[in-house]
Amino acid sequence: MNFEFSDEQQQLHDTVSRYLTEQYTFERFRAINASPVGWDRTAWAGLAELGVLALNVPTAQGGLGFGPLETLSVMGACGRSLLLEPFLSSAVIATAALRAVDDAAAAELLTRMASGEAIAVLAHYEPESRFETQWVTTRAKKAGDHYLLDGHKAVVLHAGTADTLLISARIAGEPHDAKGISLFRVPREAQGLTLDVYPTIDGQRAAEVYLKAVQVPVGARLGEEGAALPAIEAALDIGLAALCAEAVGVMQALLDATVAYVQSRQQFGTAIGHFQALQHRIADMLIHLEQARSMSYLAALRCADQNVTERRRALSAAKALIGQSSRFVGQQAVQLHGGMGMTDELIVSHWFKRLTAAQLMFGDSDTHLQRYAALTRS
Amino acid sequence: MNFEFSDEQQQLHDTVSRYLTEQYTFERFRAINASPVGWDRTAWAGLAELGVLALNVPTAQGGLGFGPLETLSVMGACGRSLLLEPFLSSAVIATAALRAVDDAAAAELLTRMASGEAIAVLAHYEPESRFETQWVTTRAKKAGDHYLLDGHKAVVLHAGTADTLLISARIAGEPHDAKGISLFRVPREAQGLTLDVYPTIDGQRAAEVYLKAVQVPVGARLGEEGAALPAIEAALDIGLAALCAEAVGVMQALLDATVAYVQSRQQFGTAIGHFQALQHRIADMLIHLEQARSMSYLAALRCADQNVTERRRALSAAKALIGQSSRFVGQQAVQLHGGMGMTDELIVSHWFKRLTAAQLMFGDSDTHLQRYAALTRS
Amino acid sequence: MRLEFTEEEQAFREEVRSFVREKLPPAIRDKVLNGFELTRADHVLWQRTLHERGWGGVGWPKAFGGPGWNSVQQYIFEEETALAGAPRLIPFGTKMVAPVIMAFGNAAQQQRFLPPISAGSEWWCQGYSEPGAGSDLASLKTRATLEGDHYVVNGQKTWNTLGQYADWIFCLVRTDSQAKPQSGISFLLIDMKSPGISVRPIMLLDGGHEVNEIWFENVRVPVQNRIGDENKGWTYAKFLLGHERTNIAGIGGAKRELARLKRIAGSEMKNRRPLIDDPLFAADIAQVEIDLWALEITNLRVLSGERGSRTPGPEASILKIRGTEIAQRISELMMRAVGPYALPFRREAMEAGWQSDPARAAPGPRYAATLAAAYMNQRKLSIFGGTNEIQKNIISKMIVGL
Amino acid sequence: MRLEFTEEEQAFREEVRSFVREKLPPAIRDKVLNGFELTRADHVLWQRTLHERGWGGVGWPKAFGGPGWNSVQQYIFEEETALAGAPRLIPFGTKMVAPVIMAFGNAAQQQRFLPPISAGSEWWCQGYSEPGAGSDLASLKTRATLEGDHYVVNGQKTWNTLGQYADWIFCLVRTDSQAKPQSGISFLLIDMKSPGISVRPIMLLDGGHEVNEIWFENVRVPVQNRIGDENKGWTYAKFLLGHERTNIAGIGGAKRELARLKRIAGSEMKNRRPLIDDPLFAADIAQVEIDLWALEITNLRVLSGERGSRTPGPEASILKIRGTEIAQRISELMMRAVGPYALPFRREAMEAGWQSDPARAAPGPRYAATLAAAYMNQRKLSIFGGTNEIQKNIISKMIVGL
Repeated sequence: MNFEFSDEQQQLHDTVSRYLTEQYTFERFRAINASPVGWDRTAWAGLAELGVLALNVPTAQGGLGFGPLETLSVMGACGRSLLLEPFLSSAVIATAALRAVDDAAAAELLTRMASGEAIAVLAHYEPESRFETQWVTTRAKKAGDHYLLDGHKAVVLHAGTADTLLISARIAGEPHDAKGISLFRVPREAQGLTLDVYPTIDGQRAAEVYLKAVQVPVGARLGEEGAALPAIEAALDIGLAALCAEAVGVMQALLDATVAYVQSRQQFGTAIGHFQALQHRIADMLIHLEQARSMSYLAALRCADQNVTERRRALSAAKALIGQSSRFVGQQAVQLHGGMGMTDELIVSHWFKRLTAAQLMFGDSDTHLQRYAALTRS
Repeated sequence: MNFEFSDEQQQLHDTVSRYLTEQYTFERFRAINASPVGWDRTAWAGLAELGVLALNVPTAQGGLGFGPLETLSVMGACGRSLLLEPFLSSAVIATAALRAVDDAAAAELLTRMASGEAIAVLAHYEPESRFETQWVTTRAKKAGDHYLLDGHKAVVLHAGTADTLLISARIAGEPHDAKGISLFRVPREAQGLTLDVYPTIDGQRAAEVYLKAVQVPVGARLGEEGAALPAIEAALDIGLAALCAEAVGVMQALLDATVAYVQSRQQFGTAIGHFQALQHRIADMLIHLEQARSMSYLAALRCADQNVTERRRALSAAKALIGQSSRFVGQQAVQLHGGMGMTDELIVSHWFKRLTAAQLMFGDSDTHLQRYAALTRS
Repeated sequence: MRLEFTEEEQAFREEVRSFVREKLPPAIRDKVLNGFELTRADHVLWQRTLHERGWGGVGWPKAFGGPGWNSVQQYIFEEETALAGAPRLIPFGTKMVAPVIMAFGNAAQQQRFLPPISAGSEWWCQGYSEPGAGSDLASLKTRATLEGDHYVVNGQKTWNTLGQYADWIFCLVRTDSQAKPQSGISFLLIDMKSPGISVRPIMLLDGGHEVNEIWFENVRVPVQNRIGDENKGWTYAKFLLGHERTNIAGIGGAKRELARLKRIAGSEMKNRRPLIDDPLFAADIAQVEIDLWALEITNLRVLSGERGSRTPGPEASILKIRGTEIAQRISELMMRAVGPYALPFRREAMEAGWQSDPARAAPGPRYAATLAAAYMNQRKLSIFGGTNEIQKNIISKMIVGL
Repeated sequence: MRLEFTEEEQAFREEVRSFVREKLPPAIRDKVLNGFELTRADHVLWQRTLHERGWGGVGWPKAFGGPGWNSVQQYIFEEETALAGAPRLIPFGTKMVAPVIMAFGNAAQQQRFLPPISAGSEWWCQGYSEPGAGSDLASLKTRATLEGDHYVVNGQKTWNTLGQYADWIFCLVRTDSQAKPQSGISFLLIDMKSPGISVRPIMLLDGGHEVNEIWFENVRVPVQNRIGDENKGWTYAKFLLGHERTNIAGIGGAKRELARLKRIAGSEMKNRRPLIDDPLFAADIAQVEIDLWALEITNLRVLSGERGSRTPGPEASILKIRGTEIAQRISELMMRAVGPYALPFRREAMEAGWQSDPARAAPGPRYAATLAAAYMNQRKLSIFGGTNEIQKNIISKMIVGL
């Protein structure tokens, strides 16, 4: 039982924190956010240079072969700096999916992702899935040496940024069957693939992905036919843990900013930090934050567990609690900043938006509370 | 739209408040509570003299023919004084049940109840009903000119105090059928009837009522055979509204006591009422109290409504909210009193206990929240 | 004690209801019922429509051209118009400066300023808060120096709502810097076209432009635009802040939004059942509906106590706290109801017509587009108009007596 | 980073577990697992059992006859014994006065007082709070005047826990009334049999007698029973208050009670289904279980940071607040779980054997009898040991720096 980072993890954390603090300032974030594409190749190259993009890539594919704890060690800094680049989508989630399918085609892509050359994202959820991972209506029909894909993938993070989409499609079965789902490697420029790209509430980019008779070779299928759901779920679970760690980083940033603000803001002849009601509110924020931090550790330690029930219990517990903490810390940080907390010019409002988005992604607190209850009872 | 008491109601309120404040002091409460029977005939006679026991009895039976609003106007004072006598059980609930069955046998009893001579209580809930009003397993078998009753009634308030029990029993059907339930007037001394009397957490007296081949004449049946459920539910609903009003009276008393306490209690060289965190807590208590008061009015105004769905929606809304307010105000009053709030010698702990009991009676907040949701959706 | 309104009041409610049914433009109603943004023109059109009916001066006595409603009628009016999807009244003219002008202005000021407010031909905004003077309003620094028959105003106001649309601004300015903070303040009416005024937008977190900073640089204001006495402005300011309380709980708007929440939760699916049947979400909806019911009755109790008289008590703080908490909760539940489709955030989607652009297929249902922005925007409710923390100070001091 | 304990730690856990399995009397276990009251004899028996195993001085170094555990071992010991249904350790001897005697007492005091604590042959209680000095402990008024080689003590202590069982009391007394409040306090050990001591019970709202007022009337205390220097008592008092933090979150006890809650909710029926399957109740249980999980990891983080060292930080305040909130919540859910059968309240039902009286058939299930009393009793958790409000003051001052 120990909660220290290893030397390697600590070094990774320090390197990325330093890099982002220096290079990825709030001004730069705003500039990137205001740009049409909403991400920055130089920043991405910088991350590649630090080796961060290779973090989760196996050593055989030129990566560092690390896992969730190393991811945890950098996600807080990504949150604090409001990183807009597809680190979570590509270097964590898509990388985990490719690792899990264990396939030659996947290996080649991973090598290019490790260097930052390629960006891939997982396109799985659909308009009606609402975080039910088995819900897939997108269809893949085999026709000779290729597949034809038809369907609609919803709110795919960084789909417009990626050059490769990892698209889940059903080869057999009903929309909610666990079996019969395959994962396909599809170039973003593929014929019949259209994207409607938009910003999300926190300034990331996402897209609706429409597939109309998109033709891919048989070799674009990753792993065995119809058996991709475990890999997809493994990737989503690893992503969920990373998102939890990011949220904790944002909460810490909001708490720090709030403490600084109430210490400096004068009203009624004194710093408002002297008012006990605000002091207690801030104590409550800290309590929430520390419970959230504990659960982000749990999520990182359990997200790659082979025992799926135990893994999901831990992840649902973490997501439920971190969603609640995010709500409280985010809302109170804005409240204690008064009107200033609502302005676009203060980073506080952007952290609040990132936390709000994180609450909604991968299922909200109630969804995970229910999932936890169901998993615990059975 | 108007929330004033009529002159008559106001007078009733003032009379009862004055009487209880003067006659039913905390010391007297403690003495009665410590006595073996847990109620006081003199106090009961005093209430009879004021006419309070005749409040809900029709004028034809020598009563005042009043209703829920007049009941509301006195319940707050009953709560504040922690009245241990069976006003709610007999003069409100049993009276309402007898009124609702509209029967000669009922009329005779009502007359004696109006004068304080007779005390009757409704014995309806059973060990497994958990506030499901239709759940009746107690059986009534007709045999010639009498019925034989067998069963077990649970946590019957003031059963040991009453001379007459109004016992529901099933003549036909399954335990949860709405039809087939009759109500019987049974003397407490009836052969085969045993009571296990005990105090409740707030010092009232209640009992388990066991029926073993209790023989009652056919004339003891109130109303038509098998059709008593509506009368029972009407009585329980009127009782629920009265309980809500009582809880509001207790909350007001707790708030007043807490304000007085924090104004006088010195710590760190100042009255603790100067600490902003406590001031805001007290503001929150007041907000809860006022919302609860509003809902107690709603409950009183709707509890006798002929439209059962509307009636129950209003009552469930009121009970859910007042349960939540009671929890908050009760817990915080104790908390702000510190250790003193937990001592038997301070009335605060007794108010807290009364509020805790009120939360549990007739179904807790979650039960009513669910019932409200179900009634509102349909 | 009764919940039902009197027959006259019910008749009045019918009158309002049929008026709105007839006169509220459907395009505006659609925007309000679905949470899309209103333009200046929408607001002005509605104000003019009210004015034509003789209802331009909501809350005004007949002597000043108002409908002369009592507070119950005004409550009914606000509730019915909100429920039916009418724009909320922009309060700065009708409900803020007008009562001050009526109570403390002179006849010339009343004749000059009141009619255009009622007619919707002059838009007013408010110059109260300053960067260093928010909750602690009396510490304001904008100063006005008398030079001949003009004040010369210098300083900065902030959190000015919709000043970009305004023709006039009412301002608190410091006219005596030697006196105690409250005693050196005057109340000025200033033409927004005056040289030296600049309006700078403050962009909010939802991408919207609804507040501004306003800078005054040697702005000349005729002395006859001062309300009442010099250095007595704090009295008028407090009158103003204490005045508009009829709609502070926002019952009508909350009922309308709750109905929207239920529509959305009825459309969304969770585990292949309507979300509204999910036990936890159903309990969340039931809870907020019950809370709103309790607040509505509390509001009616306050109104009933006020009938005839017009002195709003500190009970307004209770209504403000609960009203804003409930509104925030409803908007949060709406956002949560749409799940992943709360994430897309196109600024243009805040406008009702955005989907008519065929190049942009909707990401998700039309009702989802504005919900995250609304949730974030609604955080202001517990901050503006006296933070909810300040309201609790008021309650503990004035009601509880601490 | 890992959650698993080391192999040695796991082996130690097994050792504790099998010890408790073997040595804890079943009658005591049944009382603890079902929330019935323990007698003085139960506590003493358990303390003696521990002592025989060499574990009488939980938290003590070997030099003083303790087992010499580090904080992780102590945590494991507390968790395992709590889970298995052992009585909680009465802290006043082992965990409060003993560390003070070890750190600041002289050799004679150490030899005289420590062994009987470990052996369970002397029961200690605490004389800290006074009627006017609760959260503001330093304002205490009980005074001790030196007369020859004795102090003469006069005054009143309150909220004294289980003093009716005690052989000794450790007291804070004022020995210099001229100095600043904190600088005139001394720390005395007083024999409860001394003439002039009277113990008056304070009855609590659950009918239980667990706290007392203690009156001192010219009580003579040998000067050699003073710990450390005269007027330095505040230093020792703070040391004591800061010391016992290993079990402040009460994880083991909370897990045991949560399991009881689930057993009860599995037995109770609602709408003809087990209550544990009711969606709202299931969510309530899941929520508190998740909250407890988060607190457990937070506690482990604090422990892990402390490994080796022994300086408890203000993090203890977080553990105290959440630990008491969670314990209160579990007891509240248990009470709610049994519905109407939470209402019956027989004082004798707090004792495990009460149902063996055949004259009293049980009203409701056996497990229901103690739940309302426990819920009410548990309100103390957020009050005693520094109210949760005081803990928030500490957090905001020490951690956040406000």
